[in-house]
Amino acid sequence: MMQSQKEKAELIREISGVNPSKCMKCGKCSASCPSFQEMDIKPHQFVSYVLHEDIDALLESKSLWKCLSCFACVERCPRDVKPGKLIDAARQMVIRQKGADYLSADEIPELLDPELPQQLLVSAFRRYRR
Amino acid sequence: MYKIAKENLSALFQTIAETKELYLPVKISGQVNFAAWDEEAEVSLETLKTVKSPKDAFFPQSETLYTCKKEGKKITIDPEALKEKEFVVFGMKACDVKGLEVLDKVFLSDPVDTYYAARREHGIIVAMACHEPEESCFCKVFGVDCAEPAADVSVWMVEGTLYWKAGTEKGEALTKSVESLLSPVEEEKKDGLAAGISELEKLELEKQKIRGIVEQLPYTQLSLEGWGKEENLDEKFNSPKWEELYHPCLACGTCTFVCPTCQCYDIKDYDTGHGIKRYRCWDSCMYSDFTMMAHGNNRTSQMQRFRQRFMHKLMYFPVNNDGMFSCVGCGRCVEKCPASLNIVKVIKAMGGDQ
Amino acid sequence: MSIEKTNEFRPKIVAFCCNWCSYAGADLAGSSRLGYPADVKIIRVPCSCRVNPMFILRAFEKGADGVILCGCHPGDCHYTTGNYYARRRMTLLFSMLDYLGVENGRTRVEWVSAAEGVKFSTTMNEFVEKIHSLGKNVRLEDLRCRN
Amino acid sequence: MQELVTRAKELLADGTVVRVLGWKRGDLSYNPEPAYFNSQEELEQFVYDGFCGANLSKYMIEGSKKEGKTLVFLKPCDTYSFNQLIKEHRVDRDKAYIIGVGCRGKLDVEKIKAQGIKGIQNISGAGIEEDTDTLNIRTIYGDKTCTYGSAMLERCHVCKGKEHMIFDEEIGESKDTKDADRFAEIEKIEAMSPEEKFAFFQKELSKCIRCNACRNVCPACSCRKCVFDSNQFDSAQKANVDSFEEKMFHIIRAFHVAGRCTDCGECSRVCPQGIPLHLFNRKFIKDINELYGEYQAGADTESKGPLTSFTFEDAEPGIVVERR
Amino acid sequence: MQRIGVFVCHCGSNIAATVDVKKVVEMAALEPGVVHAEDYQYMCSEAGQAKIDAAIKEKNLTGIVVCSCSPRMHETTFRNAAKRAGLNPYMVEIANIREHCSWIHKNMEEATKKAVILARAAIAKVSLNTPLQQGESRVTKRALVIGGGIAGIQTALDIAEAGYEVDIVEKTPSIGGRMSQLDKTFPTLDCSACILTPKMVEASAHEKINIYTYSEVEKVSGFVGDFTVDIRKKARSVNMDKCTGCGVCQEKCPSKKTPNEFNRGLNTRSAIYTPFAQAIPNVPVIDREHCTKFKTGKCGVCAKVCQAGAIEYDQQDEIVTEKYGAIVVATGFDVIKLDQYDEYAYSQSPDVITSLELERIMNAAGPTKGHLERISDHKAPKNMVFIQCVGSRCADKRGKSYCSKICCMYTAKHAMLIRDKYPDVNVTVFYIDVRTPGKNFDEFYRRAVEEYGVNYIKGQVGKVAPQPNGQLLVQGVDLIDNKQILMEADMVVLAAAIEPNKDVRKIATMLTASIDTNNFLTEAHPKLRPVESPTAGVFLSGVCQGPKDIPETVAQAGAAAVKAIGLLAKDKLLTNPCTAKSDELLCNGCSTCANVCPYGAISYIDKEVNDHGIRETRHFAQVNSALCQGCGACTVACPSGAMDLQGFSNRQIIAEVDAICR
Repeated sequence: MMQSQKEKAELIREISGVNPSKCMKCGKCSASCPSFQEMDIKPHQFVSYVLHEDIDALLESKSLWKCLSCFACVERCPRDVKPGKLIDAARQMVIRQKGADYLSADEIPELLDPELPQQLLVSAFRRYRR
Repeated sequence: MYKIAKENLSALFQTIAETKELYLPVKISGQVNFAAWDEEAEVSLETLKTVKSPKDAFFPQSETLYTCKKEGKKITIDPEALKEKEFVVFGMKACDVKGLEVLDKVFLSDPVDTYYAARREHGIIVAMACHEPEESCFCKVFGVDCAEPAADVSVWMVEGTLYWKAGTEKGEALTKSVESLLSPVEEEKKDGLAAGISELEKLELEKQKIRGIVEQLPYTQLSLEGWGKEENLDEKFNSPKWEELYHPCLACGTCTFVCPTCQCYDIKDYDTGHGIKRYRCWDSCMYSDFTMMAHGNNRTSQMQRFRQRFMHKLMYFPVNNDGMFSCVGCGRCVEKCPASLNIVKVIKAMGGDQ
Repeated sequence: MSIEKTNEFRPKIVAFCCNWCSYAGADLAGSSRLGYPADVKIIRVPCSCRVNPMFILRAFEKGADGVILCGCHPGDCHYTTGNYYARRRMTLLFSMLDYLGVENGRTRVEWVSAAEGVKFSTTMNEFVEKIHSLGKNVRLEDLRCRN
Repeated sequence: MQELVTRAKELLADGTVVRVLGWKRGDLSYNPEPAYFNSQEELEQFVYDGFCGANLSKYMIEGSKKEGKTLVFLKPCDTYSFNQLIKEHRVDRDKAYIIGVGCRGKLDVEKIKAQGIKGIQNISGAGIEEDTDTLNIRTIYGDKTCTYGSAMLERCHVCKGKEHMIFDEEIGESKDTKDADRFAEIEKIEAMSPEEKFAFFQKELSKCIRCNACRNVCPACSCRKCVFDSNQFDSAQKANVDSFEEKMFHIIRAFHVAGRCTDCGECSRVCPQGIPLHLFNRKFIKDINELYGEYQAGADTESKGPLTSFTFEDAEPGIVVERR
Repeated sequence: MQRIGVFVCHCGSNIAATVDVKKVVEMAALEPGVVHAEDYQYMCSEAGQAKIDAAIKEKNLTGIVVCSCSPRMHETTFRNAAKRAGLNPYMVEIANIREHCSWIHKNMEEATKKAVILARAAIAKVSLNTPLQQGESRVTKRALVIGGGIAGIQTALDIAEAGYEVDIVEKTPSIGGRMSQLDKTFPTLDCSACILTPKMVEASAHEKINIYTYSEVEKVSGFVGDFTVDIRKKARSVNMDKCTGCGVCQEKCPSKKTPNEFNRGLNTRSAIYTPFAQAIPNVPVIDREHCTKFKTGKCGVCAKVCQAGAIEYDQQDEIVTEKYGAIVVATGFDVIKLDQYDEYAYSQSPDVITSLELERIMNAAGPTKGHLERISDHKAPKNMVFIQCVGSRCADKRGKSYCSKICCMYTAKHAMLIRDKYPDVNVTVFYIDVRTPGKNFDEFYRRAVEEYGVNYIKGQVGKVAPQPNGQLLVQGVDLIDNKQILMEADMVVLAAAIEPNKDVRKIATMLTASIDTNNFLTEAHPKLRPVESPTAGVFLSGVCQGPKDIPETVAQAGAAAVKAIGLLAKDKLLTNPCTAKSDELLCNGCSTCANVCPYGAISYIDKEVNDHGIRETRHFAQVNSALCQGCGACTVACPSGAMDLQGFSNRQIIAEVDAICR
């Protein structure tokens, strides 16, 4: 089912539990990010993309697969925005899209590729086991 | 003597209700109390003791006495109309009927309480025998025979049949008005082939059975020795036992409000916005503002209030009313006191005094 | 008076207004000629926290069809904290009334500042309309007070 | 139970306490009464069994005024009330020596009678040490049995736990009796339509005889003079004159104890008309928990009650409608 | 029974055009207790007031109702009129039939009917009014200022200049506060000490000012106009009268290992010390915790070298009890602890410092004699990085939710000073926003950028990593270039958030003054009464109320002084008689009311009462009418109805409700 950008933004907020309007645009997330150089959309931009409901661009971004899920940005964010969780949620959305939402655990191995961060697998399992 | 099958009782009630108000034990939200009958009412004649006694029917918990109305600066007073319509209280027990005798002493002696008198005049009592007395009953102590309730009409319920016997003119009249539903009991006929006894004999057996049970009840042997006699009044009043007994009392009014003989009331005004309704309502000697006067209260401690209740029932009332106690042994207070206090414990504790 | 004789339902509405904000807001509505139905009668209290739940029940007892409490906006209380207490008290009271099956909508709390004459007037218009839609209060009245 | 008596005698003997507040054996098998014991001999009348439902903490308001220390026996749920009374300066902690007693649920004779059991002569199985789930009841009309659980007070089915919140020493074992959700009844009513709710409460409250037992037994209702007895609000106070008066009384009664009610259940226990009064108090407790965070009155003696505190972000009263 | 007079005002046509005034008079006359009713064109006019006067006297009225405009307009007018006629002014009630009736309704019949009801409500209320007297309480003409920083000094000076005695209580050995630690001040760059020291001297020399240094407020009782305060004068171990301030003792003291608080622990001091050279009083104290004499009993060098014989090891703490009419809180601030900010390596590297530490480093009297150098190796830095908003504007528990307000400006100041004095040092500032509202503030910041070449980068630092070579690797972001930045720095300066002094909580409790979740003292009204505490007689000066820079602090200090002077200038305080009152026979002392009172006006006493013949000692609430402001929060909190509000009593409000619903 096609979702509007607005719905996707809603979904990403829901999955991540992040309220992007809490961001004060200090950039500490990007300042902390070890994968910053390899990202096309930077961590602080993630927050702003969700805020502005530009989700498709986010989902197509290669940053999703560059984030190490180290959560330095989550730890250090002074506003408790948790950009890392947004990235995590965006990845979930991509995976769900591919597998038509809520794929089962045994479908995951074939989706694996060497670039995929391990953290993603862990969180994917956590989610799909429910 | 008449009879009617249990299953026809609702027709009986219907017939009575066509011309008269009918009050009888009705179950509402799990509790049985006397209430006006209607077709939906869940009548519960099996209930031995309603929570409140049926004294409400004659002496309601609250009743308006008169209404003052104000127009401009003028005030008019309209007394509340006295009861004019006949009503039937069905299913009162012997102790409850005895309770009315106590109330009569208070309200019908000079000056007569016209509101009460009107209700007594128009009220027809159908009293029922207690077929399964319980451990809290002690009516026999006060000379009540629960197997033989004396009222306008007395009824017994034996093996699915209600036996009906009118005892007064009012009772005869009521019987007449429902005669079509009743069938006469034939005294000679030995209906039960196996038993080989007449229905009247069967009824007598039932009464004996009841009296047998009463003998087994734990409170039946209670002694009233020393109570009700003027010469013991000071001694009882001054007994140190009161100080020990009253402690658990919460000063709630449960005992007085379920009691068939408590007759104290308060008179209050209610501002309706258009005038004043002056009403009276039951009061309780357990309350700290009972008989409160401008200077305060002459009974300042709960012990004194507690003592008042029992001294009244067991001393002052009988002393002033030819030995008639104002307790009938219904046992409602025994069952309902939140602190498990009751008149029996008082009688027992103070019994050893003399 | 002839109004009483018409059959149209005219609700009785009591509005408790705090002296510092809402009463002044009502004054402003008046001086700005912002009308609302005459069914609303205002009682001045020093602060919304002065309003005892018993006052509200009393109003219903005596025949009110709606009761509204207006106070300073949270954070603006003249006494700094009064409206916070009022807020909790009223929330719990309203919830209890709802639980007892009293139509919710018969009671309302609105924060109206001294500058919000418009809000006062709109609020009262809305509230009267709501009470009209609910009709006469029968679940919380004292029958003795009926005419 | 004998252990309690022995310990009470010891404490009397060594002068730790000058009197004991406990329960005295009744004249029927199910009607023990709260009582003071001033000597070791009087303690022979002491009883502690399933019918000792009375919460003794409120008696300590008077107890605190007496000379010397009073030994008071408190069940786990009673200790919440005691704490709350300390918080409100109604009892003197130093005047009380508290023995926390075990509890395996308290019994309600009305519940036994409701099962059609009449003419009770003796009940066995109600003792605190008896480890049986069955009550054997001898009646005039034959021997009967019922399960312990079926005769238990409502409050014991939703027990807050068998831990004493305050005590000097603890004696006796407890048994967990919780087998129902504390708020299930409330939720059931909340889910009704306004008409159903109104009809339900109208019916229940129509039974009220304004005896004030619920108020007088309540440890939180410790006012010297209840507002309903004062002339400020001219309430009918003791007259059941109009259905409004009952509603007013019960709403305000619950409101006055909101945030202070420990949910001890005494109000429901004592109501002669069997009105489930806890439904009012518990509604407030549920609302407070949901809106202002979990709060258990009487869990301690210091915390500020929910109606004497606030947060800037508290819900607006409109939430009542929004939540529906 | 009251004898009530009703006066209905036409207000020209303002009321009379939509309300049938005559009808209102006619209907009001029928109400119980009403013995007089009349109408007039303008009730508030002299002629109108004369009518009221005449009626009160002729008809012996005990209460009056004026049906007119809003009580907010003319309640005082009519109260005064009543007073002149010999009637208690609180026996007056106003029915607002203009703003709440004639002006908003068009239909005359409806408006008239409503006016009648409003009149009835007022009549019902006034029937229950009781004469109230304004209370009086005396004012002690002396003020206490808690805290001896610039805020406290300024407040004290202003109060003293107005001719009132002032005591300053300062916890540390000298007055001066935070400002004495600063090097230069923005935006003028004048030397902090140069402008502060004269003020300190002035305060200490002022005949009306008495300074308690090394002292703390121990206990406060009483209320506005009449506070009683216990002040603990901590044992200084040095006789203030004998000491000449020569400083020999400090030189000779063998115990010199104590971290120097004044220099933020960047160097050490002796156990006997004055915090800084310009300290007032210039009398050292012995820090007993670190003094060898006190620790081991051996030493006593200071006593030996003191020519004046001022050293007194056996001095004891002393409690001074004083009475005050007003109390000003000026407890100031501190910077927050940074141990939670691991990412900035504050605890790991001595070269990561706070801005306040930089102040000391830059100061000629500081640990480096004003020479900019690294603490670790005393080398001059080449690259310096400033990080803004460390702990400010922070949603998590490590920091503070608010903006500390002064950091943007002092960082610009630091950057500018460094670039000025050491042009070869590169200065980079990582900022989130630069906030410069203030006179000449933005110009100042722009100068730092444009004239002094300070490199401002919009973005935050994620990590500061100390390198083996002693350098600090700073990883930040430039949000404008969308680039991550890695740079080496010699020193990193953190603009740490400021927070109220820790002791404020204790002091607020003593004063029953309220504080917010951040421990700032709450003002009586955020806009209109910003320097008063809700507790009467307590005023707020400086950062204890919220973040401020020096000029704002001084301005507020003056404002607080004026408020205090306004109070002290009165001989007696007239108190609002519409206060809460507890019925001692009903109160059970449960303390619920005290828990909701915002003014600390309720206390409890044990007193013998006679309750209808029962005599016993009871514990019950008492309202201090000088403190109570009459909000009524307590009246509703009180379950037994023991607490009632005079002028708005339960029965009065209920009477109004009844009259309206009738």
